Amino acid sequence: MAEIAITLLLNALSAALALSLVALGLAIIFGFMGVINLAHGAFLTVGAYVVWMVPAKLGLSFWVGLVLAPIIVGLIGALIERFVIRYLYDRLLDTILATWGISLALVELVKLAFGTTSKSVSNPLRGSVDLGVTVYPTYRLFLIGFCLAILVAVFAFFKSTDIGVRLRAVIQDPDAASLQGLNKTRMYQYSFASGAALAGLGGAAIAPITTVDPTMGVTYLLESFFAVILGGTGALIAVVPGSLIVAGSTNVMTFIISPVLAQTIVFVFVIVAMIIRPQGIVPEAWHE
Amino acid sequence: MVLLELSDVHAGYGGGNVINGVSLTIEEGTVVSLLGRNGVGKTTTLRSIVGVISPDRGTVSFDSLDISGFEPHETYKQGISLVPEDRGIFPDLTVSENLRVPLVDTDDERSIAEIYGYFPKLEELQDSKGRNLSGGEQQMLAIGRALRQNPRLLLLDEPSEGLAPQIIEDVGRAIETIAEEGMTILVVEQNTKFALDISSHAYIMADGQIVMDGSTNELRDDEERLEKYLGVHET
Amino acid sequence: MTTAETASEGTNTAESAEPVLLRTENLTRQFGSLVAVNDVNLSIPRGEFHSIIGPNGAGKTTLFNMLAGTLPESEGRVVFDGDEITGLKDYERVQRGISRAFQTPQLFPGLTVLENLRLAVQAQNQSFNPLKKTDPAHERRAHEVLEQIKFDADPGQATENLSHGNKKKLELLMSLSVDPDLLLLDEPTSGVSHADSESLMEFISKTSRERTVLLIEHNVDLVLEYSDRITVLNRGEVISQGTPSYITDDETVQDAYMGSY
Amino acid sequence: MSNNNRNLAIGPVELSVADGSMQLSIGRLQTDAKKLLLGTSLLVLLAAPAIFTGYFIGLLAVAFLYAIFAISVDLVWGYAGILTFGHAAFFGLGAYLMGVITTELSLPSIGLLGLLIAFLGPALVGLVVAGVLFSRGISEEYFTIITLALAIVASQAALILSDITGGSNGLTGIPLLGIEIPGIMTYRLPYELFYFVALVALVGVYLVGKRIVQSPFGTTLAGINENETKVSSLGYDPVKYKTLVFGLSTGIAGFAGALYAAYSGFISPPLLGFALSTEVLIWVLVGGRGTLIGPVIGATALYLAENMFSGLFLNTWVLGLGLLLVAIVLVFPAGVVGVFSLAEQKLNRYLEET
Repeated sequence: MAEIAITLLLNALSAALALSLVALGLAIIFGFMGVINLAHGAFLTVGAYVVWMVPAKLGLSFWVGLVLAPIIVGLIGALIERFVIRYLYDRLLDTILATWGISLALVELVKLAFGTTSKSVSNPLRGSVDLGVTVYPTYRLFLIGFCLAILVAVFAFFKSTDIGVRLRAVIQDPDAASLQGLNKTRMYQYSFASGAALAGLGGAAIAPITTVDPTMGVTYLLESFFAVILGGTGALIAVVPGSLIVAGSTNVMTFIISPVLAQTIVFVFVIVAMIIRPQGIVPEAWHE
Repeated sequence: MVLLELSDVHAGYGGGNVINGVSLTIEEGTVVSLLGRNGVGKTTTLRSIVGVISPDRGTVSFDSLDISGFEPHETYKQGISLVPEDRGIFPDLTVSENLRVPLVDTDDERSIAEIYGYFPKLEELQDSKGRNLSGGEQQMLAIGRALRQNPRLLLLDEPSEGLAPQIIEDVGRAIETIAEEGMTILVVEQNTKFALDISSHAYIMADGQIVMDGSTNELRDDEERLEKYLGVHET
Repeated sequence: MTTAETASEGTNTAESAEPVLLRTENLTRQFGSLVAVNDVNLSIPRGEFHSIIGPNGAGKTTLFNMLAGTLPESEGRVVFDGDEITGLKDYERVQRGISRAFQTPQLFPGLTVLENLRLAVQAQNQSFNPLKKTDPAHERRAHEVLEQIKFDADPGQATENLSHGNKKKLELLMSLSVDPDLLLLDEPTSGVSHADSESLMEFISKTSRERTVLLIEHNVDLVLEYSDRITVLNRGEVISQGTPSYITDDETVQDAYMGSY
Repeated sequence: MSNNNRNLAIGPVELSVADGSMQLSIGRLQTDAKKLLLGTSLLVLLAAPAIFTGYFIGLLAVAFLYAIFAISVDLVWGYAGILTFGHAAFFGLGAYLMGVITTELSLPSIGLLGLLIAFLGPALVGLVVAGVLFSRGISEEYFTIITLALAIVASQAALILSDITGGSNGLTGIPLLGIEIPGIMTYRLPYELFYFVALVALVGVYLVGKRIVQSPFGTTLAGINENETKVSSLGYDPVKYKTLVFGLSTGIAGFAGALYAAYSGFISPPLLGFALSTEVLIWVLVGGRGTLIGPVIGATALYLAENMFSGLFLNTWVLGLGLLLVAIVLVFPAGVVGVFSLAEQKLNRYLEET
């Protein structure tokens, strides 16, 4: 019993932390630039395909792919910001439409290039680790540690580096920030690119434990939105509790009921939570 | 040497012009004030200097460089710092984080420790969030932050606004200290007494134009005209 | 408290003659640690032309936002026409007879001048029947409203291309079209040419015979010329209140405007 | 009156000469030409079954139903400024209501009742959803995301509730419309004639839509779209207006869905989902939102093109659609109708100058 419970909890934790990465990217783009990025799911998909392609087509190691995925997706993000998003600031609903158009196009490009069938990314860390109470797959343990490390690094970056502090300043008041010599346009481009890169990294990291197909992004897109909204957009750290609830509860419920039903219940729950507490579940004291 | 020169600047927001042909010059190393009642175009003048809005007509030149049409971050790089009327404090950043925001050139910056030297109160408050500061503390932080890049020209928009008399005195002393070190300052004020005390030359605006200017000593004696443009007595 | 004393000295004119239309009790608004409006008590009799002046950042617009219901009161009460309206939404207050004109004209840029006015006129007879035809009486009323004032633009044109002066006029007319008892006007002449300012104030003064007017205005000369009574705000607090002649002689007002320490 | 005044009218074009200056009136040309164009198209559409193949007419009939759906989206998005990413949930709900009712109760007239319920049901759901969300002050972008979730939840619910919906197999054997007056007459609509029903429904919904947007209610919606704060400061409660138009719109979407169910005879969960929800946005955007004719043109043209060309291009169709969406948002937010009206302005200016 304890064995099952621990396994279940670890599964939920790894899913939640992976979602946190993806949702953090979304929150950066939304919080910094007020852009609702519906291409986020497609960014994740591209990241997953990079990590599939690097071993399968180029014969290089998975780890090279894990490094390349955020770089490639980040570059795609920078280009999209430069040629599309830049012209749509202050047109919130139009960014929703444009990023959706980009998403359709990216997903179709993936289909054209690699077909619609699902790909499997071979597990780079086979085997399991005996944790005493339970035996748990090595890669999933790696995933937990990896996501935690990235999250800590990102938050430390915002807390401690000058660039991080400046980025937070741009979020809070872009006009006041430009009076401090900060180039809003460039900051926005970096933010969009790094938000995209996080989605790409998330997609690459989960690729070995999920099926990689062109439409895999949709669920993650919605789940990350819910994580962001549930946590609240006042603080980036809020994506962590948001993701824990969204991905964690879906994961635990799947043990008892069908995945589709579990997901539906969580979606409905989040919508109700949004109605009751639109500012998010995180208290204002967390805002940074 | 003339550091800043506005010639015949027209600017406004969406159609209507707020200022119509403002011309003024500021000599390096002086403190100049720009006075006038609410809504005569003082803030708009400052905004068109730093590039928050770009002039529809006329030129702004800084150290002989035409900077009309520059973006705020570009005029900042030229060495112009504006402390806006609303102070522009980042509410969820701490005092020390607020001081880390400005882009500084390492050769020429003033360290955060130096800023604390001007405003010891800020050091005590360094871990408080911007939103929790009082008006006076916010004003000190805003001025301190603007000093970080050691600007060649400091623009202050109503530094005394909404502050209690005791605090106004503190802010005034700080401005005088900075001025004594040789910084060029343009201060926009409604509080005439305050402004005349800290500056050596003043311009007075009405209806989007400069209507008179002179040394502050001359102006102090011209009570009749001061009343006309600045006072609340019926004319 | 000195402010209370100075406030009472100048108030002896209209107070007793007409019943009070708007009363605020200890009205306060805080933003974080900033107290934008602090403990403001107003008592505006029906039919008064009352102005609020004060330096930038004195809290005038914040006070208006609370009276109009676009900003919730942090503390205190608002009583209008005998009923407490504290906490009511903006549209509920309009329905009770408080209307406001914004400092920056808030128009419907894609709609024509007449459509803008018709929307204001129709607000009096709202219909949720999506198939109802436009009432020609409303069209006529919109035309009539426009004729009250010198308006030098084609009423059939979209408002986005209007001059600033015409936008300000339209903003004022729209706030009047909902037939309010109390009109809150936030700097109706800001950015308007000198000649137009005079005629606008003349017009406002005329309407104030039927309606109570509460005006924020930075042009002190105009305020002194037209107001029955004036309230002076500084740093969110009432520092003086009374007739124009009382205000001009009040030292504290001079200090607030010109500075002293 | 001077003797120099002369009017010359050739058809709708009017040339007036007054005191030496000449004016070419083209105002009437515009409206007359537009009416002429609409009238001609309607005639062509009425005669279409005699001209085109049955396959094409079938496609056209479905295109008309999607055009109704597009009008419903345009009412909320184009006119009231509420972007919905989940309108297919209501189209699909109407389709499923129709499907379930007509397959459970096999009365000839049941389809008509089905149409009514397929309007009322989604309208009610729309009213509740919008009412709750708007009165809680949910921001516009959150509303959009919730509608997106709604579409996904709806299509998943259709999968889960397989007892009623047939799960992933969907519902089959939904009958076409019919009327029965017991003992007197029974009439079942022949398959070929459904085209006319769809056409009449489209024209009807279009006219109702026109009436709505021209009503005082519609003007208020336009006001909300442009400046909600101001509408509120004039004494209107925007929540009520937005809720009502959303309910109307979801009702119309459901009605279109019900006709679709009756015509195709088969419905399945994707009908409620995300793909159709976003496709309809592209139709509306391409045609021109905030005009009623734009979405009709956009839906019809793109649906026909998709069915005729997507076989040739396969995946590139959606790729093109995605890029088109980006391009329109960036370059031409007013859509095809906007291009026409721009061309019209240019033409007018040209005529005025010559």
